[in-house]
Amino acid sequence: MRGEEVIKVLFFGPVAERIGNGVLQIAHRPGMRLQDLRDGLAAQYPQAFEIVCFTAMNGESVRDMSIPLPDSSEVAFMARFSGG
Amino acid sequence: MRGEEVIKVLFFGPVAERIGNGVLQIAHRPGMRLQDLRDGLAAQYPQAFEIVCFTAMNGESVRDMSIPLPDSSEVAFMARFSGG
Amino acid sequence: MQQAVRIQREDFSQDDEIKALKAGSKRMGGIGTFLGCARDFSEGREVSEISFDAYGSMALSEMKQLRSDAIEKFGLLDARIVHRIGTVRGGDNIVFIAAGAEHRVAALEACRWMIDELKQRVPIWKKEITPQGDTWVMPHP
Amino acid sequence: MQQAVRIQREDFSQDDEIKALKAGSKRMGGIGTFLGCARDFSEGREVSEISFDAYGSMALSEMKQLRSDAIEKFGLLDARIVHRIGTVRGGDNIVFIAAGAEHRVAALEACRWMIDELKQRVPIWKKEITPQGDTWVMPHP
Repeated sequence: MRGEEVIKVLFFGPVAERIGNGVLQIAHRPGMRLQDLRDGLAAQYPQAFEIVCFTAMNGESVRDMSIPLPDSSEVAFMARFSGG
Repeated sequence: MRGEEVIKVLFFGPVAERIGNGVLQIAHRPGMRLQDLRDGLAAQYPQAFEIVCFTAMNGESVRDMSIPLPDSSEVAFMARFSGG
Repeated sequence: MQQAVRIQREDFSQDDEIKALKAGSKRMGGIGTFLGCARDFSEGREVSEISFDAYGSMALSEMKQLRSDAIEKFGLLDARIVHRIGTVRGGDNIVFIAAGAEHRVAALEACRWMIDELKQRVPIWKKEITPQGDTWVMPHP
Repeated sequence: MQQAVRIQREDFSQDDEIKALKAGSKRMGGIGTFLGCARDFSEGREVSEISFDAYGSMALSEMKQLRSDAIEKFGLLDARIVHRIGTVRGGDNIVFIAAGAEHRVAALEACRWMIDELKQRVPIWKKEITPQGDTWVMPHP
């Protein structure tokens, strides 16, 4: 199974537009934390991460970026909401 | 024409129920004021006037009971509103 | 299209009222509405029907004035007020107020203000018809 | 009857929503609603269409939680929330919120609270499509 585990990263609206994609598959590394995922992506897509305000893991809002990131997690990095 | 001039007095809802009538024709006397009309009716229908809170003359709310009452006026003595 | 302010026996449709409200402007970003309904229970008693009496001509002119005042006070794009009279049963519609504005805060605040003012200003009275007898509703000051 | 909380492309009927809201109780004396519509003008620019993107599963669960929170916080008898996605034009409906309570104050306050919270909590984004190009709306903090 090693090397098969991935994190599914979702982008929507203005962030997706700046990434140029709505979903990325990122390889999961043991001991990985949410902050590690964010740091890697923010380095690669700085313009998109400029407007990221909220993070969700498996559909739940997350504020503590130091939490461990299990494999097969679904993570979303989101801009300020503008619905309603 | 003397003696023909009347004031039309309207009652609604709980006041009409206590008066036993929705409309009374009251003879107009020269120099009559709103307060005179009210005093006369209140003496005759004390139970109804217990709950009178608002007065209107010709469809407009009136607070100053000392104003002159022209003949052919339409006056309403009303309980607290309970619409809506 | 029906008048923006009405007193009527028949029921009304919110869809029709909102359509009429929107007809005047495509700049309306927010619409607040209040719908008052007949409850089948009041102050511990079962209520089978509610009947209304109104000083019709004065009630209508007060409602028209109230609509104008709200439009001016809150900068609304439009507003509507419909009040039923006659007799209604539990669950039935009684009064409908709608306020449309560019932004939501004005629409919602105007809606709240209009129903509060309507209860103060508009000469309409309700009687609750219960199995124990009929009672005119006497609001506390 | 449709679900009390929905995200959908198609338009909705206020009459149907209010009927569904009322179905649960005849003790509902007041219903507050908020309807958000697409304006054809925003920040000085003409807007021809608005399109929405959403994190659908999270948006729906946040909206369901928001409904439960409002029912508890304001003692509502029932509440409904419908949000459209896809593309809408000027004047079209975007979001509908309804709160039903025994008395008007709770209904109106809950309605105001729900639309404010929805904008904070629910992962939906709008893009304004104008003759000068498309712009994702970036609300100020």
